[in-house]
Amino acid sequence: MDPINFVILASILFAIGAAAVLLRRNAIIAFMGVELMLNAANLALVAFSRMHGEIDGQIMAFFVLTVAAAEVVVGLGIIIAVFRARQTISLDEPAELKG
Amino acid sequence: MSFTTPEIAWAPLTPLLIVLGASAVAILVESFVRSPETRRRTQLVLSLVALVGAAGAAVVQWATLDGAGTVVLDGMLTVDRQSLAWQVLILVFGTLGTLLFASRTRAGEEAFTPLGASAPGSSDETLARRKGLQVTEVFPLALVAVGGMMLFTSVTDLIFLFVALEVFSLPLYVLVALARRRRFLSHEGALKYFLLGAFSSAILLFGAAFLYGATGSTSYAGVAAGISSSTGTDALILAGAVMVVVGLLFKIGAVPFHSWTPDAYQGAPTPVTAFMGAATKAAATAALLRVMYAALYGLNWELSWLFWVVAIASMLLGTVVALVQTELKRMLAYSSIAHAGFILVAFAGLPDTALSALPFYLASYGLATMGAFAVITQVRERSDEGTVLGEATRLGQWAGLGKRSPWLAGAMALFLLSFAGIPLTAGFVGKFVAFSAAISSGAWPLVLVAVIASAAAAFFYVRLIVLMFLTDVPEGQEDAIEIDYSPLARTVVAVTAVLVLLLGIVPGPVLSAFENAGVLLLGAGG
Amino acid sequence: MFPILTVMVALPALGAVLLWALPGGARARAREVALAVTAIELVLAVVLFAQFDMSAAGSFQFSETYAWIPQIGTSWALGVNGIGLLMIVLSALLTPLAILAGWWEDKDDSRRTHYLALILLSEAFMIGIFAARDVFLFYVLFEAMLIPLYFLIGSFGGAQRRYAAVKFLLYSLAGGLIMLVGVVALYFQGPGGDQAFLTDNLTGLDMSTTAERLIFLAFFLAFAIKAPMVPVHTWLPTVAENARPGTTALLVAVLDKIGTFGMLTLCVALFPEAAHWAAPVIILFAVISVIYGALLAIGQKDMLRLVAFTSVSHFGIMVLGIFAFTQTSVEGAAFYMFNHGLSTGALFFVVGFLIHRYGTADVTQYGGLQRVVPVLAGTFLVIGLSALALPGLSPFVSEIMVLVGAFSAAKVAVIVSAVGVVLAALYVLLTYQKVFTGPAPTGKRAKVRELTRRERIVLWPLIALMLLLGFLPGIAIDAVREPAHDIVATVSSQEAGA
Amino acid sequence: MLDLTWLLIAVPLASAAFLLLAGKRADRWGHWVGVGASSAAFVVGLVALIQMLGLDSEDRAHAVHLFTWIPGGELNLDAGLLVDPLSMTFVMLVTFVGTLIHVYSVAYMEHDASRRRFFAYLNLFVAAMLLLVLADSYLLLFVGWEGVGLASYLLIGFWNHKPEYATAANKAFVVNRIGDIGLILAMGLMFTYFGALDFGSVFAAVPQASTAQLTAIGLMLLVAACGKSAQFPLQSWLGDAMAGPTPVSALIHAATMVTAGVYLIVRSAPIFEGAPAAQTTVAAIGAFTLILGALIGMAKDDIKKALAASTMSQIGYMMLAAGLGPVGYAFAIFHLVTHGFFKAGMFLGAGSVMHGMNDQVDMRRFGALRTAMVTTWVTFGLGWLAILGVPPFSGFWSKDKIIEAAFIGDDVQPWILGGAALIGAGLTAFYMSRLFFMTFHGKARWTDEQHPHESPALMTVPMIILAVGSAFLGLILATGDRFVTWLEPVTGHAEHGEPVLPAAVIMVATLLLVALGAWIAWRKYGAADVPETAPAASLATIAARNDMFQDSVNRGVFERPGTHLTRTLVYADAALVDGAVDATAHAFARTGEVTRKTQNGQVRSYALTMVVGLVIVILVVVQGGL
Repeated sequence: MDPINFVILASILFAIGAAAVLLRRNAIIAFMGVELMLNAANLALVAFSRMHGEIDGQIMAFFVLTVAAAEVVVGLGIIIAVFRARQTISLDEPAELKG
Repeated sequence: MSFTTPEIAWAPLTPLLIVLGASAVAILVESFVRSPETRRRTQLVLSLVALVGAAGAAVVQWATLDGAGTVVLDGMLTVDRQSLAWQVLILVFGTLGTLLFASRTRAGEEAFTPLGASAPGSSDETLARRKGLQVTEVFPLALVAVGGMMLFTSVTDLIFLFVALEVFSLPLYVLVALARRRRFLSHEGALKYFLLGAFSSAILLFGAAFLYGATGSTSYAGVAAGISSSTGTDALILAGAVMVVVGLLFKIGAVPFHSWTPDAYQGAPTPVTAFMGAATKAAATAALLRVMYAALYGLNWELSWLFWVVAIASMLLGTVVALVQTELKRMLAYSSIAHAGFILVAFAGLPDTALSALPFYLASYGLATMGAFAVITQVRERSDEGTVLGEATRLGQWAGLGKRSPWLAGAMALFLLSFAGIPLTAGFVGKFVAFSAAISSGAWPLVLVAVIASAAAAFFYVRLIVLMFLTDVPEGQEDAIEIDYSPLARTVVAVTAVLVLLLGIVPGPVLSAFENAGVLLLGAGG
Repeated sequence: MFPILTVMVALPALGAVLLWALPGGARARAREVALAVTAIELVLAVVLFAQFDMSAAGSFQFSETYAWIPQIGTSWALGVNGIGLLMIVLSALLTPLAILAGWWEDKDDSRRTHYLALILLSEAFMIGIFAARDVFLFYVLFEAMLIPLYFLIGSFGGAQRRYAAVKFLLYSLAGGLIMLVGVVALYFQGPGGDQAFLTDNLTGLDMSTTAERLIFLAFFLAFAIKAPMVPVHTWLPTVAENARPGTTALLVAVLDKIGTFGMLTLCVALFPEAAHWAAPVIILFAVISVIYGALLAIGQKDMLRLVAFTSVSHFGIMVLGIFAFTQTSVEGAAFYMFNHGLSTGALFFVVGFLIHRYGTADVTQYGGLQRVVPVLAGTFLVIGLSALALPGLSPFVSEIMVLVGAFSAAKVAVIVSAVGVVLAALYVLLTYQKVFTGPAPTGKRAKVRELTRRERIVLWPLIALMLLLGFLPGIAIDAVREPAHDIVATVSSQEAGA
Repeated sequence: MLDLTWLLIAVPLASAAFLLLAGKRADRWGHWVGVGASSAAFVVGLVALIQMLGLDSEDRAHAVHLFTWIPGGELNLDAGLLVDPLSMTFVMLVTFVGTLIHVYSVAYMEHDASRRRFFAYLNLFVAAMLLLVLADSYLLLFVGWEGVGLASYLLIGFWNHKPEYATAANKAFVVNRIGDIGLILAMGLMFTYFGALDFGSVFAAVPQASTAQLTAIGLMLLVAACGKSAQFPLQSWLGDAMAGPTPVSALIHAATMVTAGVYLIVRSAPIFEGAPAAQTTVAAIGAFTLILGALIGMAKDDIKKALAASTMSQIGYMMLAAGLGPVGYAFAIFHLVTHGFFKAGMFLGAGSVMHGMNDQVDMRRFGALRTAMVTTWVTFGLGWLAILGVPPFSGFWSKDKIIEAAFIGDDVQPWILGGAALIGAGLTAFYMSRLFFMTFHGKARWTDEQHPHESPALMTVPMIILAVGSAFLGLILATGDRFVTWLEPVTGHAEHGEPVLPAAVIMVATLLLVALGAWIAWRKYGAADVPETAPAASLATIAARNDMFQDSVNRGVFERPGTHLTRTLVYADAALVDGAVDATAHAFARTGEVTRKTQNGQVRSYALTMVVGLVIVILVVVQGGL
């Protein structure tokens, strides 16, 4: 299978992730969209790594996974704090900061 | 497959290692020192020692730098005068920020909530406060952020760029959420900042992946080589480059990637706003500089219009929206968007001089920002019963501040004038060198827009000065404002004010230092 | 050599610091301190004038050059030619008078101290600007001066003073920042190096025509705003109406001269080709200013606004003289800069005294004062006559030099400007008529105080000086003849080359 | 003594300054200082005159260098005096008549609280007038020119507590300034063409100049002269100027200042010689004004305004003469001198009448005053005879010559100019006789409070002296063409052309017309009853009473449009120019208000902004790059 297909797939995944951020009101789902975008990048990295016939890209994917994990921790922490304060995780609700 | 131990030049990494090491120690302190008071003091001392020590180490590095600099970690990091200059700058902001973090002295008057995870007004929080709990995790968080930023200024590898970005961003997201007062706003700001930040990191990463795919390398040098060797222009390269640049523009706060700025600035605890406003912009500018000069220089022509458009949009939007703000922190946030535009003005055309102009610009901007927010921490509202509340950030509340506290108001005026670029302040010299850089690359129309924006921007800076000095305290509002007196915050105000003046009147030494820093090791162009 | 110019810049600045440093109790003496400082400054100015070598008035004298920010090519370079000398003398002369004129303005010691300190600071900046031999230094002082002025206007004065201050600042900044683009661009045209901004190093540059013209325009716009030319004049009436007469006197009499001074010493000297190129349009606007300013002056009820508009008209004459580029017209314009300072300064002072008595600047509130206060009336009339350039008073000599001198270069412009002569008579005499003639006032208004001794000390020396220079204008013309010659020569060499 | 002529200016000037600065303590005796200064000037002038008479006629032009005035690079001008027969004539006229009027004023202004100030202004006037005539350059002349304007302004508005007097003063100054534009532009032209402003250099350069250049200069000088000498179309101020105290009207607005225009034209003879068109215009203006003034004079009931109209008309004669070239210069000045005497005398007479009649000026309330004030009647009568041109009184000698000269020339010009001068003589006779008869003859039409009485000696003595001058000066100076010869070094020798009619015919015709005019006046105003209020009159009379509607014209053409223009501009400046600035500021603010709406607080829309921005950027970059 041509690795370029994986790149295309990665792009589609990236777009889906972005769409999730744009469309979903639920903070967790939106956040998952971001994670999907990161993983799309991972897929692209791995695919390119394969195309170039070296492992740099794959190593990088590990870095990204680690960082993404840290991001999840922080992100969920914030979302939980918001939930505790407001009893909701709708992204549209906290909109006092504007203008 | 043989395994070679990587050669690591440790010495050039000393400043970075000091900060990151200290942050590790700080986390241990956080875990093992029980008494809140002792813990706070230990953390503060540790942070300051680490930051000042790191700055000292960076200066030593600067002095003993071998030739143009050193490539460390197999090309992942480059330590040259440029990166050292930025590191020193970030360490200065870090030190000042740390002082501000620790500034609230009155018992229970700190800016941060003692229990970040608890709901505002919940019994947990009340209990925590009654127990005298004090938040101390801000210190390690700040140390990590500083370390990440320092890294950010020195990386020469796209993946490492992403890692560094996350290293300094994640603690900031948390810091933004920790305001003790106006928790809802704080949470909201943090959530927005986090979500958009993560979003932009993903974009940056995806762009990095594209560049890797197109050039087969993630190191800047490799990317640059790949760009110059690619015949024609590869869509993958262009898309990747744009995405990387956009990720960095997000951190700088340039239009249309600016939306987080006002909300995060306003929601965050003011000391965090100060630190974030000054340091993030500097770190992101440094990273953008290096990416553009070391990796994407070959795309100069293709990308320059992007800088033009984004610069103009940032200057205009930042200025016009700041004109109509009535919330002080928000106004400064929009002002920072306009300043992002000015930064990009120097960028357009990628002149050599930008490498020395921008550090100076960010130094002047950052110092004024730190100073201005430090002043804001000192102006507090008071309820009808006389209890001191949070910062008074509505513009109207600053009426007559010049009478209440001439020195504080004077310092604020100085910072505002520096923002506006009035001569004899650092901001003027900063604008001058930035505009010089732009004009040297022929971008004078951009400079013309910049000066028009500056003139319009002067209006809202001046409006605050009018309020402070030329307007009387409103009738019956004499007791509505409490001027805090915190030695640490005052120190920050004094130091930044003196530096803003010094850099405005005798900027020579600093200018020549940055001139030395204006050469990149491994620059692809220039 | 004794660095007299640096001392003259530093002295008022230190005076300002001293005033601010005065403890609360000593602030009652702030006026005396300020007056002493400015008096010493005036003495220094007189020394400067006496020591100045008139036979070499075209070259910079008392030059001092110290490195300041070599990294960006600027130095603390001071020096004066004849024109700068006159302007410095004017600044040093009017500042103590402004202090005297406002002697009783403030009841509150602390406020007064602030006011005086700001005045002193402004003086330091003015003298620095007139002595600057470095474009960057000039620019820095030019812009930084806005701050004390801003506070002078915004803190002390009439009801709308804040609005006026902001308007002033934004107007000036808009011009100044565009000039900044020109300053930076000029740097890249110049030789660079440690002294890249020294005017000597920037004179006679070989620039592309387009660059020269654009930079010229950037400079010119800033100066046109400062020396308010139509249509960028509207800040001046607002400021005049709302600021203190003393402040406005300094502002219009001295500070606005920076506009024409800059046109002469920077715009024309550094960009002769562009100046020559732009002259027709500039002259057009100058003439419009002459007539427009005069007509608007006639239409004003507020005396301060009126005087402001007369200045718009007069600045038009100066600009006409400068850009006609004849020896006589340039001499006249430079001399007019000095005379207009005396005349308008006195006019603002005397209007201020009237307002002090009546509490209003509305001319319709006055009437018949000549019967009550003949000395004030006479003094006002003489000052008013100086504004309409009556022969015998020095403004006449300069105005006629401009008109007669510019005639060969710009006939139509002079003919139209000459109409301003009639309009000047109207605005001066109508004002005099409204304030001083008619039935003597009755009741409370009949008890108006005659010109006091302090007020005479403010006004009469100015009148005496105008009379002296009206008959012996050579004292001042000697100083401007050579600079004017150099300027005309520079421009006409362009003409020959073109 | 010729070198000390600067004293002529310095003494009255110093006296003026002294009187102004001396303050109240000089109130009691200050006026004598003024009289003294004026007399001193007269003495200096007289000594200088005697000295000059001792010189050969070609040596009589004497230059006095005073000081370096303007040391410009190109405009180098010394302040200097030119003492020659022409200026000396004026010096004598000004100082002699001036001194008499000073003396007269001591009594006339006796009850005025500001008498000291009045004398200061009079001295100032004398100084400025002498500077005007003695100056050796156009620029210095201009100083005197404006100086007399200022003195005139101050004196017309001397009683400016009456608002209309203040307005009259302003009007005089402003109309004069319109004339000044002419002088300024003339100087501009001279400097452009000749590079100099002093008489010597300018006249030396004249032969090289083109006719067009000289015509331009000449016309500009004429504009100046029209302003100062109240010639059409700048005549409107003179009538109003009668608001000043009567001695002022006598000195400034009859004898001296208003004739400065004539002086300017005669002084600039070399320029006009090269500019025939300008010269003709001068003559035409003079002719027109002399008729205009006469017509106005016929309808005025205010004694001072009638005299003012007469002055205008008489200066018209002088202008006419000056416009005839060398033939007329001497006669212009001659008439100027005699007119100075008889008109000043009549004004003083009018002042004396007003003095005796509680400041009444309406001639319809006079009548039969000859019995009440004999001296005034006699002196005024001599002036009347002089202005009518009855031989052998002064006016005959000067005016008759002008009429004769006006008939010299080619084509229709002599017929028009001469005809105008001739008709003017008749009209003059009518209106002056009307004035004389209405005032001194007929029935008394006084009101009950008026008790006419003769004025004190301080007033009558000057009147007598002037009357003597009115009677005999013309005869003395005309004998043997004395005056013409005296002026010849300045005006040049004129070859007498032949008039188109024989001189005798002209003279007889003139005298007949004069007699006719006087006779009609006697029938209507001497023998018949004069109604105490002006009767309804024809349109022409109404026009004349209203100064030919000159004020209405000025108001309609200049004042109203000017006021409207000013108001419009004031509005436009606020609404448009300043409004544009404010509008810019508002536009910024409104843009801000609109733009801030994009920051709607919704994090998802922020992300959308980013994505849209990113997509657009990628598309453009990739499209542009490919």
